[in-house]
Amino acid sequence: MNPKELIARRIAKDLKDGQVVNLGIGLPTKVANYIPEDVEIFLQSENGFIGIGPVSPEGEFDKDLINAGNQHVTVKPGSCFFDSAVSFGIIRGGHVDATVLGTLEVDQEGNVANYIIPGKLIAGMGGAMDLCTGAKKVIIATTHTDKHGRPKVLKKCRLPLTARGEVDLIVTDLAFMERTEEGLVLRETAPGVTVEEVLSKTEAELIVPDNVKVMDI
Amino acid sequence: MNPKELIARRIAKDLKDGQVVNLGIGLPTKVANYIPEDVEIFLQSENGFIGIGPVSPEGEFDKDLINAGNQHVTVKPGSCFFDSAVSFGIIRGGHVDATVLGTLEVDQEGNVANYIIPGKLIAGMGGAMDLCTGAKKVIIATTHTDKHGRPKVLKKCRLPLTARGEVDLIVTDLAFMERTEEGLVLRETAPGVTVEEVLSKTEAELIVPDNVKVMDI
Amino acid sequence: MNKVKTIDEAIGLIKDGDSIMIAGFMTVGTPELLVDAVVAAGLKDLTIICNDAGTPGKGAGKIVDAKIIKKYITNHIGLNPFCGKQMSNGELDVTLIPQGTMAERIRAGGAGLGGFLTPTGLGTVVEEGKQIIKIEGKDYLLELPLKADVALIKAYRADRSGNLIFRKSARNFNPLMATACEYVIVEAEHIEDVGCLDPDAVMLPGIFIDAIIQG
Amino acid sequence: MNKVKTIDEAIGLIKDGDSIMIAGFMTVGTPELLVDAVVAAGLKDLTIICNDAGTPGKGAGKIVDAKIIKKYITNHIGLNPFCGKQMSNGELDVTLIPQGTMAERIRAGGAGLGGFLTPTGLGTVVEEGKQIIKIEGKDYLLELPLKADVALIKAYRADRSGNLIFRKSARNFNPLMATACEYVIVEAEHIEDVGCLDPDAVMLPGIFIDAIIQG
Repeated sequence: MNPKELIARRIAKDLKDGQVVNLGIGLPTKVANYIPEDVEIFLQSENGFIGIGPVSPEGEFDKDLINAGNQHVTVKPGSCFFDSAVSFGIIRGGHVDATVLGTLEVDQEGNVANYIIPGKLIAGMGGAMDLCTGAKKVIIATTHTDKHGRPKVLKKCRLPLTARGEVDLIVTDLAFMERTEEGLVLRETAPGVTVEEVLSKTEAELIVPDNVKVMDI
Repeated sequence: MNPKELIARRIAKDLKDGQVVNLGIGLPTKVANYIPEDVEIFLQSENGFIGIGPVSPEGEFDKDLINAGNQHVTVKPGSCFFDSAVSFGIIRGGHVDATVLGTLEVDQEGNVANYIIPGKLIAGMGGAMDLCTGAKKVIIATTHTDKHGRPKVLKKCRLPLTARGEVDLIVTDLAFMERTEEGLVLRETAPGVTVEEVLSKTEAELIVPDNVKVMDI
Repeated sequence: MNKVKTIDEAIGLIKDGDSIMIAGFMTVGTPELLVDAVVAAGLKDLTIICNDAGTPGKGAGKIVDAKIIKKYITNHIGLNPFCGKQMSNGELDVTLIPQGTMAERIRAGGAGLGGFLTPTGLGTVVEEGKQIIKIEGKDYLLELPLKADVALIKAYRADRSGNLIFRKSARNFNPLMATACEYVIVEAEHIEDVGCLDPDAVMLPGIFIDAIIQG
Repeated sequence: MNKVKTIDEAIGLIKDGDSIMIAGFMTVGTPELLVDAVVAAGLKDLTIICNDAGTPGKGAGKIVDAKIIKKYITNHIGLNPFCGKQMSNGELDVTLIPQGTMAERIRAGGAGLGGFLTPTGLGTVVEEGKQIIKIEGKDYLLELPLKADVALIKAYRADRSGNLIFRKSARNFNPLMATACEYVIVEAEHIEDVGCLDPDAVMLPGIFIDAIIQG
């Protein structure tokens, strides 16, 4: 299985019926494709609506309807639109059950850095700071290492932070990790991946309990 | 002329085309009856709309439409409804050009007290504190003396304040007074009323310029 | 996601001692059936947050009449003499706050803000015990968010997932209170299938609603 | 009260050095004709406040291309590489603030609040130079209101007095920015007579609008 599909599938399994979820740009957006049929998720788009549906068919887009990643999308029945202040009232007010975000770096203290590489990449934080602070659960979706094979799950983020201590879950192509009071715990490995491989590709100190499971996807 | 009609007429003359105005309960509400035909005023109701029209005809009221004084009213073409937070955003944000309020006491420092007589009358401030603070111009509409003949325009309010130093104009059945940096100035007397009579019925120190006019109503 | 419930199911989750926001302005936009049910349920020691005290026998006034309130947070009780009387003789603990501050505090509660700075109430009893913060030479009161356990709200149209449309001046505190409470019940005049409401016309997203009862 | 103007009349009141809020999210809900007119008018030294930097040749991106900006306040410039380049080589002073904080600061500016407390940005560069206030054991940043001289907004339907209805995700910052600026111009796709809009459906009261141009 494609690593990104694996990550998206594992995260989709973690979402529960009736939840309000905000999916970040890129990989996180793919989570929507794997939500089980019997689970109803309300996808929130921080530019101002709830009820994101599939991407618009080629050539049939509505000029007034994009998601926060600038894709022309459709809406599901029961959707509703609102302004940016209401949208972030929903986010900051704790009415979003989970947010799924990609990242440049994430660390064992729950810090996340995903909006700027000084002098190199300047995107801006968009709504990510509000989402990390406000959502009840912050799920990081990322490949376990960067394109040079360097760990992305660190002891301490080196880039400017998007949020401090807000991450709850980190889901990569190798592992499913949960942040607890004791530290970052390795809960599951991807099929065919050993605990040793995960440890060797992780900078963060991982707590490895006796019962590390294999991802069921 | 009825004293209340006189007050309402004089205040109506002071409103300008295109202004957004909030009229308090009772006497201030009557101002709407005397707005000149060629002047368009947008009446704001703090319970959530702009465009108050005449009181509903007997027996034809809409259960979902009252003004802030609990009267069933109609709306004019071009009206719009909003929630209480938006309504007070309009008020606090300085988007109301003038508010007209009745009062128990008002003083030469621009203080106003109109919501409570401890141990006796407990109404509550409703939206009056926000209106006094937020409206660009605060106009007090009141009889010059209370029912016992005691002055209502004081040196210093004795009752708990609704707002401190916010009053711009005081219009009574005897006088039109303007608050300036120098103090409270007597600008006009009602027809047939002398400056001396105003002074004798006023506790506040009034500045009396040479050119006190007679109200033109 | 069908949130339509019977009134007993919906009210059954409210407990003695709960704080309850009741929407409406002088009873317009107040869910009368829900208020009746709270009184009939024999609940007590409630903290009530409402624009006003309704009128005797109507709106929040029915809860005042029932004497089941421990604390009342409101801005105007002038239309309900019983409320003023209970307040004067010490039966009822009433806290008066300015209407705009009340609306904004409830909004802040729902929007995850820790507070806000307002000029309203400066120089009055409202400022007592509050922090004054100067911004660019101007004083403001620091007001804190207001939240509650339960919101009782009223809508004109609802879909079964809780998307709401309010009507005319019955909107008032309804959409605000729904965002600031743990458990939100709406009494809707019309309940429709999901997909019947124009998404641009919805005034409160259904995610805020826990139970819908037929008004 | 008829506020319909020609685009030249409407834009003619903007001056060099003005601060301008431009509504829209990645150009959806941005008034393209008004942006074109600002560029054509040869205005300079502008402070621009916009969710993003548009895309090259579209939305606020056209103003970035024209290099007439002194200061840019935004939250995301990822879709406009020219903006990042001007920022990196020191041509353009860009201030990045979180999107939710930006929306709330603009709302605060329009609603007469002196500021608000938000947890967003704690522990990041966003907190630099800001006061941290603890409320019930939790830290918050004190954020200040954001206002501007001019707002350029876009509506789907307008009546001649300026009551507005927005469409789908083109609403975004439009109603907020209109409340926080001295002079507000709306580019409306449809201009209708007063009385044509359902008063319950109006999303922004006309009192905030100074000029309407045909979009």
